Amino acid sequence: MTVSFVLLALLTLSAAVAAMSMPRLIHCALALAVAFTGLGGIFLNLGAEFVGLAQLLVYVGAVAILIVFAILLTRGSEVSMRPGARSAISGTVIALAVFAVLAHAVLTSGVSRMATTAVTPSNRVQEIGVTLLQQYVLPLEVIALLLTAALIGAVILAWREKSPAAQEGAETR
Amino acid sequence: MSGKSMMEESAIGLDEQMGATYGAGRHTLKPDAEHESQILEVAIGPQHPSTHGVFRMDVQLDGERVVRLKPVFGYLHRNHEKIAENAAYLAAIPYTDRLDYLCSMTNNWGYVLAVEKLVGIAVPERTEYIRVIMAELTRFQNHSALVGFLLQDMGASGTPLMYAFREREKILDLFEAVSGARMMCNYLRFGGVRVDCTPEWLEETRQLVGRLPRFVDEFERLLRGNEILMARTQGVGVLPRELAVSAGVTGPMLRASGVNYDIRKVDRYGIYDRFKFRVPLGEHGDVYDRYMMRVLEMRESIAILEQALKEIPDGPVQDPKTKVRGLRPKVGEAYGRIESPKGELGFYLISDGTMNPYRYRVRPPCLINLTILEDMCLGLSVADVVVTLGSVDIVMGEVDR
Amino acid sequence: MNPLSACLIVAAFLFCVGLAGALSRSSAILVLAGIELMLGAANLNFIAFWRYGALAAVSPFHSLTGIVFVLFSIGVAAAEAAVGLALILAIYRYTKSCNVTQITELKG
Amino acid sequence: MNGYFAMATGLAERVDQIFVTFDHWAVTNTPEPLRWLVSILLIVVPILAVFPGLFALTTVLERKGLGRIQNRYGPNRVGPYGLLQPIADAVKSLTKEDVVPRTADGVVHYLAPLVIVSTAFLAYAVLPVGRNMIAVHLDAGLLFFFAIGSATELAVFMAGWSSRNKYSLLGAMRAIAQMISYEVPLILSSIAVIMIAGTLSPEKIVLEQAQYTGIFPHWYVFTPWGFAGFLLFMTAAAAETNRSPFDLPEGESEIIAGYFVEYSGFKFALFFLAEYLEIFAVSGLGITLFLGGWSAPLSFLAVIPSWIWFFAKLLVMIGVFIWVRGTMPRLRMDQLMNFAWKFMLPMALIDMVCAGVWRFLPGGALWVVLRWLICAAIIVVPYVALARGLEQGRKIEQRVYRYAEEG
Repeated sequence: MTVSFVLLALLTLSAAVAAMSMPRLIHCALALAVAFTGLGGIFLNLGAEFVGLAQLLVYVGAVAILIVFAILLTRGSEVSMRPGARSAISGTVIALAVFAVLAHAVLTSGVSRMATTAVTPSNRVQEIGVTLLQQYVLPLEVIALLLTAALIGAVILAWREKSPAAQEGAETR
Repeated sequence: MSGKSMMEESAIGLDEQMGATYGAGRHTLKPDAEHESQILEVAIGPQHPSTHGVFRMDVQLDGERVVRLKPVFGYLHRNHEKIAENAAYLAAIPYTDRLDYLCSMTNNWGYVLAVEKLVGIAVPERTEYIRVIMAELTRFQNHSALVGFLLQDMGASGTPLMYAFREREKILDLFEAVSGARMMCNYLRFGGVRVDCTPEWLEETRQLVGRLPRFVDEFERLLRGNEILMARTQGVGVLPRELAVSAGVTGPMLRASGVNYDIRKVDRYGIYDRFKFRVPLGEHGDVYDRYMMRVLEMRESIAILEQALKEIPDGPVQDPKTKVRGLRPKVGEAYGRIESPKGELGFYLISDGTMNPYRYRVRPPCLINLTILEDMCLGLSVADVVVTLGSVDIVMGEVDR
Repeated sequence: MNPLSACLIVAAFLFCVGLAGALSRSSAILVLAGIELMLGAANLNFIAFWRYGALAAVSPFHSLTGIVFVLFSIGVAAAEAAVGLALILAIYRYTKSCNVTQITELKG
Repeated sequence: MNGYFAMATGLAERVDQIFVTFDHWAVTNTPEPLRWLVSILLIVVPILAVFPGLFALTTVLERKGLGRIQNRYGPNRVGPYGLLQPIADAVKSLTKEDVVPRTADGVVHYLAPLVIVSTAFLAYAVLPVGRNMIAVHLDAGLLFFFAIGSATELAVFMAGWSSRNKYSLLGAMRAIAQMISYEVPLILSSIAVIMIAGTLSPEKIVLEQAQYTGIFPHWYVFTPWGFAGFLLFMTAAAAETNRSPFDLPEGESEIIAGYFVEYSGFKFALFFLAEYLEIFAVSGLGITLFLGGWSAPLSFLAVIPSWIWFFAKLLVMIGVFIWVRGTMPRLRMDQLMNFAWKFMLPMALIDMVCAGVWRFLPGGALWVVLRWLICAAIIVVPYVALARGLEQGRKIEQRVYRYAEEG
């Protein structure tokens, strides 16, 4: 456990807390982007270079932007969180309980006494590619199919049915 | 204020101001009711790089699509008409310079023509030629500047504008040489012009006019086949023929919509019936047609200039018996109009027999061409609105007066 | 506490933050964001076990399983975010709200 | 004679590696506890010095170049030929008042320029500017580049949203839509290179290209897929960096300055700096991927140091960008999007297919020409078909005008 890991973990966790608790949605989205960046940093810190960069590319470059866009497109629906709301309190309590259970499990299980390897296992990009395309080629294809389906599904869902006025506007172009 | 009432208000306000009714072809674009909350109101201007002065468009956008556009002007209003009603007839000429400050020569001519009609002054032959030369030079430099500005509005980072200004500068140099001022020329007088042109000036003008076709060719080579230019302008900001006529649009804008109406041909004022020139007509009435009208008219201007410079006779430029100062026209009224580079520029004068006009009224082509802006822009994107506005060719000095 | 359990604790906390957000916030977008955080926490677990776990030392054949799983998980999360946000947009268009407490009807 | 030649190449080699040698010398001659600091400084300081310096030079070059294109002089008052203009500009932007709108979101408004500049600088970490001259040896260097680049979008959004200005919000929306759309062809066109080179490391990609057949180099741009990929990449790069004719997010004639309209003084300068840094970085990547990076265009020209070649190529690219800016009007948003999704994306995919075919066709003596022709056909046929198809729906033409009849 290095200093850099602690710093990154603190950054990630505080950004995550901020993302879930700030009153303005846009601030939440930006904090979420920071949390994702921190998570990518942790991956890099643990030696998983490719995954960390993929995390940055996908989460910061795509998911965070998508969320920001969604917030902008649903403007006017911004509901500020009332701190005393019942759901907020009960949600936090439940989450804390879950955390207590998880932490207890982690600290009492054999994992925390297990000897860990100091060297990072080899994970060259080429090896990842070969593994993906040989051992895991079926899951890869399934993921590709899923992403395509998601793309088409998202487009169909977000399709705005054109009103006659909008069509007229499109024709005057 | 709900959007609908605001739009109606603006339309009524304009109607009253113009005294024009234009019901035909008017189409309104309502925002989809379900997206009302997403409408973004943006004030384009008065401080905006491409509103050609202090002009404001209150635009309501759905995304980038314009659903409502309200032109707001008056920032440059300076009481031109009232001042002229309180000044002697002669003293109003410098004020006309400031109307469309790119085209002071034609402004002068419009006013001078109205006064000449009112009083009944004859104009010497040589003066008529000089006026035609000045007017066509003015038209050329106005159109070339407009094309430059239009491309600038399209985001061409100044290159076409600088090309246009290079030629415009030379014409302004000529104006300076003959009148002492580059833009506020104050050159025409009732029944004549202020000073005669020297033979050297005429020779210089001949040389310049000889070079102008090459400039137009170069300009066209630079732009005409440009795919982005065509994609940005064709089918954009269409002005239907009927709407153009009923709204009183004049000038190259009207002709781009396919209406054959050029006051030089209709009225044959001055000596325009002596020259051979053609009137280009557009078909689609979109921005591209308006742009090409200007380019083609530049060529026709060159043709007129060549003829006028060849035929210009010697002689006096002013009948010495004509009274210029202390003019007291008989009671009556007159309307003088010319084809200014932007359209029909008219001056309406009522004389009550005193030193200054009882009523002095300008019919500004820019303002009237601007009134149909919303009709052209609905459903377009912001980028197209800017280009459409650019193609109208406005000068705020004339819009606001 | 060894590095592995430190990672696991961090991941557990991250998961719970996401859980708390998903349970307590009323904006559907933030619920989705909370779920994304929970997925991220799971990914952190995978990476931690890949890095410190027993498999890495034992069998080089399996050494990339954790990484590959995370890659798949990121792909799934991206798909989930896209579809989820499109759903939210569609619902917003219909109900004018993203508030999960107000979306009580299934009828569309 | 041979001795001289050997000496000359040895000298060239030494000049080529002068910075690497210096770096090595400096690190080894520092006491152990400070070594990490020195080695980091030796990475960070040159990047922080060279590229902003290039930015200063480029601002003058751009204004001078545009001036020449437009029949005017450009800056010529400060220093000889106006070369000191950037210093005057820097002083001006540093001393200008920093105006923050009252309704702006202070923290986000403040952070946006910092984020955008720091991400722009980070991208240089994986750019090989010369032989052995790369800041960070990353196996997944290209992925790093694109991952860092994607953070720019967020910064742009921050700037646009936090200003609370309608123009900047419009600009930010335009910018994000445009950047996301053009990131796809940008990445896809570089995937062709990754497929051929078999690596994500920019260093190795350059090394692959720094070989010569006779005197001619193995640059990827000299292959059909590489040529198409290069054009696609640079077009997408122009759009990514908001350069003309894709400068819609800041199109000053429409939305004034787009997302940074509410920035002034030094923050504005930072946006300006970031924009140019991105241009350099993405041009540098284009050079690395397709134009052989730091390798010399002809084998005997390798006596000139590799870093000179890199920067010479970079300057040429900048010159092309300036030239395009002086020539082209701006596209409209829907045209821009159509171009990205209907033309660039299919072409990038076809380019990938072509690269795959190229990879698996045999490379025998006869095959060299045949392979070239087959791959060229794979690119050209769909290109013509696509262009025809896109042409069909549009009514864009050069028009012939009629004149009114006399009468």
